[in-house]
Parts: sequence; C-alpha cells; structure tokens
Amino acid sequence: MMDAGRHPNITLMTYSEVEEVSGYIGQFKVKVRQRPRYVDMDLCTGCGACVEACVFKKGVPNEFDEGLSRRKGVYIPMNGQGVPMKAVIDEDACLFLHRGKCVKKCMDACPTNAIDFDQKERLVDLEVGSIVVATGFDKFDAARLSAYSWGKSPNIIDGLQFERLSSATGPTKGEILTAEGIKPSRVAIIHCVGSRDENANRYCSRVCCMYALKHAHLVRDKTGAEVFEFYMDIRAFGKGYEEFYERVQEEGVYFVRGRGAEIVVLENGKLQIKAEDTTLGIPVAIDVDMAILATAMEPQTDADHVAALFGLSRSADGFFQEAHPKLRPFHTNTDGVFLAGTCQSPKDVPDTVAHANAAAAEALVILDRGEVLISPTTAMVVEERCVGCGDCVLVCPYSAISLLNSKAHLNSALCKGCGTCVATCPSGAIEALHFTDQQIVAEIEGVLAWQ
Amino acid sequence: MDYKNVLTTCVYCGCGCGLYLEVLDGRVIGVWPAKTHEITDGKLCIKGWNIDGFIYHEDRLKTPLIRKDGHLVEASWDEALSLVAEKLGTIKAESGPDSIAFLSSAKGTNEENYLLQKLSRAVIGTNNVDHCARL
Amino acid sequence: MNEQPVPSIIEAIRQTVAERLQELDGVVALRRSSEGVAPHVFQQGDDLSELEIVPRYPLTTVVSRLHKSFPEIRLGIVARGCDERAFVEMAKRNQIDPDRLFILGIACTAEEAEECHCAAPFPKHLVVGKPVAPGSPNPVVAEYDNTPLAKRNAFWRRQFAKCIKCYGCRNICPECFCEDCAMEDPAWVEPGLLAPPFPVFHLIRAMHMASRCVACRQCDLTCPAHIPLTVLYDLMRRDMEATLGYIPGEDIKAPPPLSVTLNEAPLLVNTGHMD
Amino acid sequence: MAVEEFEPRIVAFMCNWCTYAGADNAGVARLESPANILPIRVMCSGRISPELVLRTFREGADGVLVMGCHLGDCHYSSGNHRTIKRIPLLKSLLGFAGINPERLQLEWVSAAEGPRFTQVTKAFVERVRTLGPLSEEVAA
Repeated sequence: MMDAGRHPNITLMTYSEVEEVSGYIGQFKVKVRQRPRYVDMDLCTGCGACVEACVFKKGVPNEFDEGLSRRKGVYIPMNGQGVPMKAVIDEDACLFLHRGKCVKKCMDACPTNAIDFDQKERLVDLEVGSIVVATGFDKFDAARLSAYSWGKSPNIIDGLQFERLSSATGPTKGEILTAEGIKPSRVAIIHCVGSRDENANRYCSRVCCMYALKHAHLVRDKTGAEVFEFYMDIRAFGKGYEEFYERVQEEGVYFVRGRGAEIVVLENGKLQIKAEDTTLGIPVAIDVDMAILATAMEPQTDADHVAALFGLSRSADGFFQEAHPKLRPFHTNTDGVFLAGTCQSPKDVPDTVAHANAAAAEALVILDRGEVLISPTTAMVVEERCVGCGDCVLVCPYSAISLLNSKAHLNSALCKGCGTCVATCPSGAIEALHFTDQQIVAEIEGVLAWQ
Repeated sequence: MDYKNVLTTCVYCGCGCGLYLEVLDGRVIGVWPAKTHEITDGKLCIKGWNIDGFIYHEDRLKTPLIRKDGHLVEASWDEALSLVAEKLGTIKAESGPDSIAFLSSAKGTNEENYLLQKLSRAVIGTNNVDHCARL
Repeated sequence: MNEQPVPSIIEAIRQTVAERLQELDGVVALRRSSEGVAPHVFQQGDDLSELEIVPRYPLTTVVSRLHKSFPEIRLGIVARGCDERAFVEMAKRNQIDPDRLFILGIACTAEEAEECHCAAPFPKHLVVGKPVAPGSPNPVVAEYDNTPLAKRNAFWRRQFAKCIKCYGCRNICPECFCEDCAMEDPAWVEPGLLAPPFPVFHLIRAMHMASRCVACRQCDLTCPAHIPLTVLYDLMRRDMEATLGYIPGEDIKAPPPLSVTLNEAPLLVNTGHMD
Repeated sequence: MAVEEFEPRIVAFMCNWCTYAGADNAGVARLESPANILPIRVMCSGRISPELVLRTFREGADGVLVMGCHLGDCHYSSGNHRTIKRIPLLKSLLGFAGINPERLQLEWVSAAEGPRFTQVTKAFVERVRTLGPLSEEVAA
C-alpha cells in the first residue's frame, strides 16, 4: 500500500466513490464522486497535531479497531498508519461539521494550515483504458446466527476484533485481555461461523482455518491460556500451512472436531461452548473466558450496485463472477474490467496478492498493446432492413447498440454476441455472426433429419 | 407537403377492387384499400396491396422492345406496331389465320378485351382467343 | 357509411381543426370527396366541410410517413381512442415524434364501442364528444378459458385455412412499420403455400403483436377471409397484462416489457423459472 | 408384433455457457440422457426467437426445449431476462391456437447441473411421448 501511495503513476483517490461508468475497453469514462476530506492533501504532513488538539474527547467508535477503541472527529486512518498518512475529518463526528459549533482547535494546531472546512464534494471525470475492481469483502454478521449469542457478552468477539486485541497498535497495545481487563485462562475458537452452513453461506471462506490457528498460537504464546478449537475440518491447503497446523497442535491446543453449536452466557459471565465431539461421539460443554468466532467472508452489501455499475455478473454465492473459473479467474465478462481479491471469492493474503498482481498485469497489457482482439461472434446490423424502432437498444445488456440517424448502430467492441437483440428485432435487421438464423435453421433441419 | 389519396381500380384481375394510391409530392408511396367502395368494402388481396410495386420498379418497361441480332432494344410504338402488323400479315398469308392465337389479360378492361377478340375474329379471322382469368 | 355521426360532433371537430390549423402545418383526418372517404392532410384554406370521422383508417401511419419525410413538420390528428393508443406505441418505437403531433381526440359512439368490443372507446386527449362506456368483451375471448384445447385447435384450423396470405392484416396495422417483415422471410413462412399444417404466419404475427396491438380492429375489418384475428391478439393482450402488467398504448413512458430486464419490467406471476 | 413406441423428436436449444456445459457435465459423469434430445448450441437462451421455435415445430419437432442459465447466472447478465418473458408468452400463444403448450418448455440448467440436465430432458421426453406426434395434433 505504501508503495502504491508513493508511485508517481498512481493517483490515490480517497473518500471517493464511482458514480457512473460508460465507454468500453480502452476508453472507459468514469465519473467519480469525491467527498470533502476537509484537509488539504498537499499541505498535510500527517504530523497528527490536529488529532491531539481535537476537543471531541469522547469520540466515536474506531472502525479500525472494530469498535474496541474510540477515535476523534479528525483522525489519521488506521490508527495513524493509513495510506496516504494524512488526516481526515469525519463529517458525522466533527463537532463543527456535525453540530456547527466548535472552537476549531485543530486549525490552530495545524502547522501548515491544511484544514479547510470550505471543501466541497466534487465530481471528477476520468478516462481510463482498463478497470480493476477490488472492492473486497464484508464480514459475516454473527448476530444472524442466534446460537452464538453475539452481542450478549463483550467476551464473544470475532477474528478481526481479536486481531486488533493482539496488535501492538490496538486498544490493548497487543495484550490479550478479556473485557474485564484480565488475561483469559480458557479461550474457545469457533470455526465456520457463517461458512459451510446451510443457514448462512454454503461456501467455505478459506481463510478462517489458518487465522484461527494463528489466533490459537497467539493466545498460547501471549497468555498461556488453554485453547479449544471447534472445527469440522482443518483446511490447511497452502504452502507451509500444514506444517503450521502441526506446530499449533504441538503447542497444546485442544482440537474438538465438531461444529461449535451454541454459546451460552452463564450467570457468572463465563461462556459455555456446546458442541458434539464427533471423534468421541459425545456432546461436550466447555466453559471459557473468551470466545473467538471465525466469521465468514461475505460479498459487500452493495455488490449488486457495483455489479450494475461495471457490468459484472455475480455467482450464486454473491461474489463477482469471473469469466472462467479456471482459465480466466480475474477477467470479467466486460472486457477491460478485471477483478482482484476477495470481491471475486474468499481468499487469503498470498492468493489475493497473486490475483491482484495478475489483474494489474492484464490491465497493463491492454494499455501497452493499444489494440484489442474481439470475438468474431458479435451481432451485425443490416441497415437497409432497420426501421429504427429501438427495441435492440433496450434489449442489449452491454449498451452496445445505439440509434444513429434513426438506424441501429452497433459498437462491436462492446458487443458480446449473446444474440438477444437478434431474437428481439422484428424485422430481422440484426444478424448474430456465426449464429445466424440461416445457420441455426440449417442445424434444425439437420438434427430433425433423424427419424 | 402535398398529400393525397387517389381512388383507382386494381388492374391485376377482373374483380376490379377499389383502392387509393397514396401520393406524396407527386410520388406514389403506398396503397389504402377503399373502405367506402360499395363492392370491395376496404378489402384487397396481395396483388392489390402491392399494386404500387411496379410503378417505380427498375425492371418496368417504358417503351416497346424489339429483338435485333439477339438483343432486345428499345423502340418507338409506331415501329413496334408496324412490325407486329407486318409479321401477323406474313404469318396469316403463309400459314393461315388459325396459326395465330390471341391471349388477353385481366389487366385490360372489358372494353379492351372486347377489342382484342374483335381483332382476332374480324381482322385475323381466328377463334383462337383466350384469357388468363379463365384458368 | 350507414352510421352517420351525430352532426354536432362532426361540426365541433371541424371547428377545432380550423382553429388548430392557425398554428399547425396540417391536421391528419378523413376527407370526403366524390371518390369516397380517404385519409387526408388538411391544411390552411382547405374546405373543412369535407372532413369526416368515419370510416376508420389507421391515420397514425400517415403521420409517421409525414414525420419521416418532413423532419420539422408539426401536425395534428383527429384521433379516436385506438388512434391515440397506436400513436403511443409508435412514438415509443421512434416512428412518430411525440413533440410534433397534437391529438385532437374524438369519442366513439356507444354503438361503435360495442361493435369493436372496445375497452377504451375514447382518447385521453379528448376534445369533442362524451366518453361512452366500454363495449362488451368479445364473447369468444370471454369464454376462451373454458374452451378445450381440441376445440380451440379446430376453430383456428378452420379460420387459418381461409387465409389467402394477402398480408392485409399486416399492411393495415399501424404497429407494423418494419422495413422487412418476418412473415416475408422464407426462413419462417413458406412462400407460395397457403394454410400449412403449422400456422407459423399467424403465430409470428401474434407474437409480434403481443406488446404492440392496441385493439384498433383494422386487421379484422380488412381481412377478406373474415378471420377474427383480434380474438388471438386480445388473448395475447390479456396475457401480457396479467403477466407483465403491460397494456399497449396506455403509457408512453412504459418500455416494451419484452425488451427490458426483469428489474425494469418484472414478471407479475411466477412462471416457475425465478430461480 | 408389439406396437412400436412413439419416439418423439425434441430439439433442445442450449446456451453455450450453462446448459451446454451442463450437458457436457452429464456426459463426463456418464449419466444417460435420452437420445430423443437433439441439441443445438446458441450463445444465450436470449438468442432464441419465437420465429426459431416456430420454425422448429414447422420442421417437424414434437417438442422444443429452451435451456439457459439460472436467473442471475446469465453469462450476459440479463440475456435470460428476455427468455423468461418470451418463452412463456409463446407457450400461452400455442395454447390459444389450440396447440398443446406443453410441447414447449423452458428450463434452467447450470454448468454444474449434469444430473439436472438428464432429469429434465428425461421428464420432457416422457411428457411429449404421451402427447403423441405434433403432426397428428396439427393435421387431420
């Protein structure tokens, strides 16, 4: 991320959202809505003086710490380590922007006068040759499965919250503590929360096994607590993963083979994990101080909107659909638009890096080559027959057809050759090349020659 | 913008269906069936509906053609009628009147068809007269 | 010819046309001459006592031809309910420029509404006449759900056997404006063959009519074989309304539902293919 | 001699991305599909115009299957949105004209649904077998 931020050919557009995409491979027009940051990016040095000065002591929950700590109205994202390392003012938290009343100490504190409350939202038009969609995933909300008592005890946390707990920049400076501020003596880790579950997502989220093993290792290492892993299968498929699994086993972690079925918050505040140990064939109930849920990766909640924006399709699990599961795993059906990372499917870090590098390389290939090969299986308008009714314009999923001088006009760079326009045109003014009516009729006659 | 509909009669067969030729700025652009026509009541067959098809057709003959040296070449009506009269006279003289037949057409009016059979019987002297609508 | 309209209606529409001709380039209506009654474009100075409102011709087709030939021209049209609906579907498909056509609506009489089984015998832009109640639905259509398949089959076989393939149904139809017609494509309709066992000719036309037919009944009137084509088209219209909520000619903003996605024009019934 | 059983001839239009691959999947898994199914590959079920279906019946098919991707899975994102409206409408029309609408069937089969491919094709063949030849329905 740091390298990307520094690269002279990369412009980071933070606080921005894509509003509209038109055009096609090699010539996309992208309209970006850039929200005001209220901090001049050129002037801000990321010194953090404004954050210190901000009078909003109470603050709001810090999203980077998964709500385990609080931050002020002005802040440097990711606990001061974001890229770019510049301050931002949160409209909803800043006392001045939110309530209209504040002494604005931040302005006094800033040594470069970077704070600018007059910044306005603006629309930026970009022309680009290729697009990489890397919108990431959403965390499964464990409250959707009532058996896990999500929200009923502060000691039931998910994997990302544990990551913050054990991080040196986190709310506890890396100490693993329960909500009561003491080291836990027994910790449960529950796999497949929201994954491989007919009541939530059927797919495997792929990363949870390994991070759950890492969490077990960290708990053992930092606290010496007893750790119980409730798992169905351990999927340690990557390089060095199986070895790590063995090492965690050797560290004395208890592995209970069976889905963690229920978490009961006991009257004394402790948590009781109920499960079936399928290797012993008996139900078990284990009392612990802390439960860590390995929650599933899910598609972003606005994935449908993003899909419509970029002309993507989505697979049954809701993630963006790649053009081919094996041979074109980061291409989409819209030429020039690529997928990187977990917006396509759950992935761990090495896979995401590989996927993203591949997508970036493919995106560059297009720009470098300067020309594109398109499939010959496209539609073709026979202008003399066209009466300009425009049904084909409505029908095309790729906006490849427009009306030009009252005749259908096809942009064959956009056309994917589905032929829906051909079936719609009442006057036979569009032909599907390689799937013409004549060719299909010949096939019909051919197959029906069978008696 | 000079738009009008001109009532006429279908020339394709003897039924004589009424139809309007739709004319825009002096050019025929279409056909409407004549709904107030006492007999045909706004109905046409495929021929009447396409009666305008030949008007501007590139294959339409606008002058008689006479075959000379194996090729059809344009000729004047006087030239063509003289040739026909001359040849009919020769054939009648050489082979008799019954070596000639007359075939008339539904595209002609009653009167034209009457005249043709008159030509056949009174001038040439044969009863070899037929008409396409008799089929 | 035998149904003379109430004199006051025709006088009133003549008066309206005279007024509108002050600012329009022409008004498309019917004109009586010694030759009979035919479509006409009335222009300033024309004798408006010649303007008639029967019989019905698909006047929107005339508008379309004129709009295409003269890209600036602003026209009026003396329109019944069906003419207005035809205009809506044609405008949707770029055959008429809605900004250059002004509807001078007249209401049909109760007898006319009944004769056409018309569900909306008056235009929305009504200028002259009082709206009358809809005509009763075609009894064949009303009874159709109770008609067994074999009886339907026999009925249509009898009807289609009469077809002389004059293409009059298509020619007179205001919604049939294609340059090239699928029913003339030998790939779909056998040339030179009347009443083939499988009635592709009529089925193709019925499919094309599903989201277009505005129930003007011109095809019924012009069919020399008296095939009740609008029974089939009414059934299709009924199906379209039930499954897609689409009534051709009703709303100029509603896109043709078969051409757009489910998000833009959802299915109102579960056809069993929603997953 | 036993009466020879009627073997219906059924043309199945399959989309390139889902059903055609699904049929392949059935084959790879060595699942048996009826030989009555005469496959024609098109890029998308949205390519199947009413004209093509009617021509297929005209040509003598006893049944027509139109097969594509499940909703939301369409390779062209919304090509099958048109299919799902068009084919049931055509079915209605066949019924109105007195031709058994069950002779036309729309089915979604994904690339992974080899078993489903064999199941729907078998069921359709058996259904059309009971309907008898189309020629008997439209002639006589």
